[in-house]
Amino acid sequence: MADLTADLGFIKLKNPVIPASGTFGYGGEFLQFFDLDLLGAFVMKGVYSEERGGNEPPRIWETPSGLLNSIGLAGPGAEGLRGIIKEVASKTSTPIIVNVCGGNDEEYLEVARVLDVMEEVAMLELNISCPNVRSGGSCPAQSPSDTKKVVRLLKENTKKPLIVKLSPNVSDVPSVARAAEEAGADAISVVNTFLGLALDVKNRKPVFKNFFAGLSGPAIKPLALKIVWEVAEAVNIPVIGIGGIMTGRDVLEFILAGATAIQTGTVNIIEPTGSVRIINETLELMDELKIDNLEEIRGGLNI
Amino acid sequence: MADLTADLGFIKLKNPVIPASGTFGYGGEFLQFFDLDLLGAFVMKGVYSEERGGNEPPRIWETPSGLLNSIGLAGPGAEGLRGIIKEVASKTSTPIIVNVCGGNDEEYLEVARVLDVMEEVAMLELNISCPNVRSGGSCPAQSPSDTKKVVRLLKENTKKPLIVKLSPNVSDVPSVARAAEEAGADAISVVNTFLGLALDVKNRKPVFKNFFAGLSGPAIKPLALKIVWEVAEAVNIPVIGIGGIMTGRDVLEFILAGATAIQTGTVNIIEPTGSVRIINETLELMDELKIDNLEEIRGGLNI
Amino acid sequence: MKEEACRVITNTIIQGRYYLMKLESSHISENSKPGNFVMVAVSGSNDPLLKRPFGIFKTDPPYFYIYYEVVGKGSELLASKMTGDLVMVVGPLGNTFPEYENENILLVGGGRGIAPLYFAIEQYSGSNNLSLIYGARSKDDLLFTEEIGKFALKEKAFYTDDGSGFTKGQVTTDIKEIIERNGINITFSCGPDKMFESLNSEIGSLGISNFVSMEAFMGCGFGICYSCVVKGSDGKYKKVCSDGPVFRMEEIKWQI
Amino acid sequence: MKEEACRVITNTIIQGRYYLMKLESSHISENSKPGNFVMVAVSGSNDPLLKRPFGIFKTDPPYFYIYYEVVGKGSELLASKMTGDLVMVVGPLGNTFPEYENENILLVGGGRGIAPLYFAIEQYSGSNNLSLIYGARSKDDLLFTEEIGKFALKEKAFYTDDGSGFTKGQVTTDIKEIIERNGINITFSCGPDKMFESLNSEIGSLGISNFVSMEAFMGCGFGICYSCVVKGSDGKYKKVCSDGPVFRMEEIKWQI
Ligand SMILES: Cc1cc2nc3c(=O)[nH]c(=O)nc-3n(C[C@H](O)[C@H](O)[C@H](O)COP(=O)(O)OP(=O)(O)OC[C@H]3O[C@@H](n4cnc5c(N)ncnc54)[C@H](O)[C@@H]3O)c2cc1C
Ligand SMILES: Cc1cc2nc3c(=O)[nH]c(=O)nc-3n(C[C@H](O)[C@H](O)[C@H](O)COP(=O)(O)OP(=O)(O)OC[C@H]3O[C@@H](n4cnc5c(N)ncnc54)[C@H](O)[C@@H]3O)c2cc1C
Ligand SMILES: Cc1cc2nc3c(=O)[nH]c(=O)nc-3n(C[C@H](O)[C@H](O)[C@H](O)COP(=O)(O)O)c2cc1C
Ligand SMILES: Cc1cc2nc3c(=O)[nH]c(=O)nc-3n(C[C@H](O)[C@H](O)[C@H](O)COP(=O)(O)O)c2cc1C
Ligand code: FES
Ligand code: FES
Repeated sequence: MADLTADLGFIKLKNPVIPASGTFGYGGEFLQFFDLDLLGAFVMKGVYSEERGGNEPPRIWETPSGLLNSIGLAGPGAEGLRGIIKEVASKTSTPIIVNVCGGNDEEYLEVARVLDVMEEVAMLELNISCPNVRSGGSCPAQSPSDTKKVVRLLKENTKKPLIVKLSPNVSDVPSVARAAEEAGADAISVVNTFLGLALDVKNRKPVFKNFFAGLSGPAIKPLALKIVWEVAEAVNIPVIGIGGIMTGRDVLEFILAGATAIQTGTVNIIEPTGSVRIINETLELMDELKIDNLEEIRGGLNI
Repeated sequence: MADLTADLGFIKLKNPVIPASGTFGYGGEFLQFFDLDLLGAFVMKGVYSEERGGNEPPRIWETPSGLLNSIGLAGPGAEGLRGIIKEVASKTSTPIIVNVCGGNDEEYLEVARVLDVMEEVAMLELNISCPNVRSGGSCPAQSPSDTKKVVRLLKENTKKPLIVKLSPNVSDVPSVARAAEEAGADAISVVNTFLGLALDVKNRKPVFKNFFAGLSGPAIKPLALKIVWEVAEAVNIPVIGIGGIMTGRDVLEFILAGATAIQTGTVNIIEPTGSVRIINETLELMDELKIDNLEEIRGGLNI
Repeated sequence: MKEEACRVITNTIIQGRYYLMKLESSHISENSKPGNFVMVAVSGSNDPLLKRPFGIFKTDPPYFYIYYEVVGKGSELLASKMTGDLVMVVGPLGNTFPEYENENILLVGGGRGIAPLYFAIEQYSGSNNLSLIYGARSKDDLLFTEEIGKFALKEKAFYTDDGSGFTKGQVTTDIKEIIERNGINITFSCGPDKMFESLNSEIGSLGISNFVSMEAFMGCGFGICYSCVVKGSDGKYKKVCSDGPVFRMEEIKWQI
Repeated sequence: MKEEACRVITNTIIQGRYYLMKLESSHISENSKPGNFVMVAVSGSNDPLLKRPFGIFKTDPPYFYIYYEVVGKGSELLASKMTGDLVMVVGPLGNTFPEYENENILLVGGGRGIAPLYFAIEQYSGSNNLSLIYGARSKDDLLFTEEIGKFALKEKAFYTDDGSGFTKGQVTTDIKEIIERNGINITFSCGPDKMFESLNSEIGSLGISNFVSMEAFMGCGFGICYSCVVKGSDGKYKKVCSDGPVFRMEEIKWQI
């Protein structure tokens, strides 16, 4: 039977499947469906410093094979998250990743500091991609230099491994990835959602109060796979591939594109046991294709 | 009954539905399905100066609600196209748009000149977005200044109205659109396909010989609608919206986003009478929503 | 709460656009109470992507029923399922109407909102004195009146907006009299938001306990996507799927 | 050539993964000849997006049949269609095997490639002397042998790769003898590309007329997307859907 281990260098995961931020709640909600120990790791819903209510509904919209969301990062704030983390950590030994959000560099740091000191937290994921901002708004992942600044700030002030999560909505994702790497990021996760628009013809209005929203799900897979390949070519740190992953075959495609591990997003929302199915399918497909371990195919395209 | 007229300024179309380049052959192939006079206009498959065989197969790949293509602009060359145009023009009075391709500015001009002198051609569409180039390759739509140069060259040397078709695979589509406008473009059509990747896990190879391919179809609609809105905000010339349009409701969404007319792409491939269905649905939906004409809602978002 | 492939036993038109689907699941049929709902996969493909929420209409272990109106592409696909087909279902989800004994409870149903109320009648009519107000657009949208007739209800009143078949009016038309006449101290209601708003202005301040079972756009149905929120009277958002779908009327911030 | 919603009359398993679907369409059933194919919508949604190509197996106006193997998600969805369902179909598409009279024609079918050849037997066995070679992986993949038995064929030879049920071997095993024995001057074949390649090396230079009916990934099926190309012996790409699917063997550039 194939070896599913995914070695990020700073941590070895039992398998490469990591439910993504915002699509897995705080983990505990899934205990009723399966044992969290089955997962490679999981990422908690993004957290800001203070408690937030999130955006006015509607917050999601269905598109062909895709999902637009504008949740607005509702959540309990960094301090509030501590108790939630302790609770779920008592029920699983799977590494917990927290998704660190911020309105500015100081807030990123504040959130990171609060969570960095918790032994229950295995890694921080810095969410510098803010898909739910109205055009004109800006966020660090928009520019390599801003990215470098915030990543460096966090690396200087925190001890946990730092994953930097990138947005696909920028001119040149590889250059932002390289900036993160230079500033000391331990891994890159990519992609966050693609900016899209939904309109309500009847009321001649945008569907979302925030106007744009973030597109996820199988619709974006070919676009995400391209970006993951580009980023993996551009950096030497591990890349965690994200975007429309629905099957074990998708997992292996992302690994083949150069990812060391992957995150499952929308699939968790529409199929609560989806990530476990995907782990099983990955294993079966590896056995079928006689792939002994992920490193054997990672980035191994015959071009 | 609602008025479907779409007024591009330099030409008035009987309705806003224009089958897009590469998805409608040379028009004549559809005569067996319906009367071409039903359409607002139609765009011929892209043409280079010389005859081209196109890319090695496979040339298409199905993705969730999307289609990746890497056809490679197979075609008869500009001279060869003349006869084809005459033939189909003899069977319809619907305006014919030719999609002008080129490897460099000179070739664009060469192709445009050959077709500009034909009375059967109503408009030229300059295809400066080249989705089927391996990463690293470049094309004019990548930069505002290159765009300005080639558009100006064509405007100075041709007489037909010039539509400039933009790629979504650039940092900042609105600034490219503005460059085209400044150089004299009569209209903007947007979007061409999004760059994506498909991998064959079994053979550890890219599916396409050209590596990347262009994603089209309903999967991209929310992304295309966003870009069309941004471009329509940025320029004063008419915008022709393209991307995943499958229904009359989609048409009105693009008009609401600011488009004056729209192009139907992938739908023509999978449903030969799709464009006619879409025209009918648009009319029905306008009647249902009591929209008298397209200008009434164009760009008319209550934000 | 489980995710499982359930076999379609029957899927039949009740009337017009209204269907009743009988599905097999020991887990769901044995663990559901009035108010609970399920998320149903309407296709095996990626389009439509989301499961759709439907209230549990009744149970008969190992079977349970959903009653649905065909309103869009998801419910249309559901209507095309045949006996023997397997559909993925997550459930039972959400909270339930509270359980009482020997109380005078009024059920208020608007349109297809009858689903969880029918289940409540079936489950609670033995142990409580139930009354029912049920309204819909027209007589073609007011279903199960015959089945409801088989249960012992203290009073039942049917209304249609257009007066077809039944008394012309809304569920609020005679509600105060009905509450008084039957000594009602508790209401369970389910219907469109507009109905809740009228109910709130009519009976919200009578000092009785009002429970509403709400609908919202849903992604997951089990509390993790934060998409199904409604504004609470405390100004905070509540998740309809996991904080609800049943709320005390005063917990919600109504428009009117 | 038309695009229309066709009613499914029956859709039955022939054996294992092989299905026969009977559809209603006056236009297609009256205008199809052996070699023609149809593009069939396997779902009403955007996923899967593309129609799938299937050869016409036989016609019986106003009905026509397709015979298909379940190999992926599209054909699986097709297998789930029921009597009475409507499926969108474009057809008839492509060119056909040439029509001859009083010739000695050999039909060579590999696997599910029997579809257009069965149609050819039915249509041409009265007017020509037909022989048949038909091979498949195992006896479970070699279908319609009984139906084929009802037609007057000069010679028929069945092969399976694993020797189950029939002679162990490939369609090329005895082909030269069969050609000689029956005075064959024309062949019609349909099967996987590998079979064509073996055929080409075995009989490509015998000086007889060989026609092959090919498969390719298809987008549109009617010549406008340029996706279904195969390399011709002149170095130019040919569209399988509209230049074919039937080609003279020497028009195509074979690998071996
Ligand atoms: C807790 C709960 C219980 C429900 N119980 C029933 C029931 O018993 N019987 C019944 O007929 N209907 C019920 N509904 C409504 C039902 O879920 C919608 O009618 C159905 O989802 C519409 O899907 P569609 O694809 O046919 O329509 P479309 O309009 O095509 O759906 C498009 C999108 O809107 C969402 N959507 C549309 N209307 C609603 C709605 N009213 N509520 C939530 N999401 C919606 C869909 O999920 C989908 O994402 C319930 C809804 C909720 C939240
Ligand atoms: C002219 C022609 C006639 C055919 N006649 C028959 C027939 O009579 N009976 C039969 O069983 N099959 C026939 N086929 C093959 C049939 O079209 C494929 O088996 C079917 O499309 C597979 O679809 P799927 O979704 O089940 O498989 P998937 O593998 O899931 O399909 C994925 C994609 O690949 C394409 N694809 C996969 N295999 C093929 C193939 N061999 N040829 C073309 N496209 C393919 C599909 O269109 C789709 O886009 C024919 C093909 C062609 C081109
Ligand atoms: C409802 C929803 C909420 C999300 N919230 C977050 C978040 O809080 N932080 C974050 O970094 N990404 C968030 N994302 C993005 C996902 O983590 C993931 O990057 C994206 O959905 C792409 O993956 P997918 O196509 O598999 O869904 C969210 C996505 C969805 C659909
Ligand atoms: C098979 C195929 C071929 C195409 N060829 C061309 C082309 O020659 N020139 C061009 O400008 N665009 C070409 N396009 C892009 C379309 O014209 C259109 O911009 C794109 O498909 C997006 O629209 P859609 O989502 O409706 O398909 C092609 C698209 C497809 C799918
Ligand atoms: S539907 Fe996901 S939280 Fe309620
Ligand atoms: S399938 Fe489109 S050209 Fe042949």
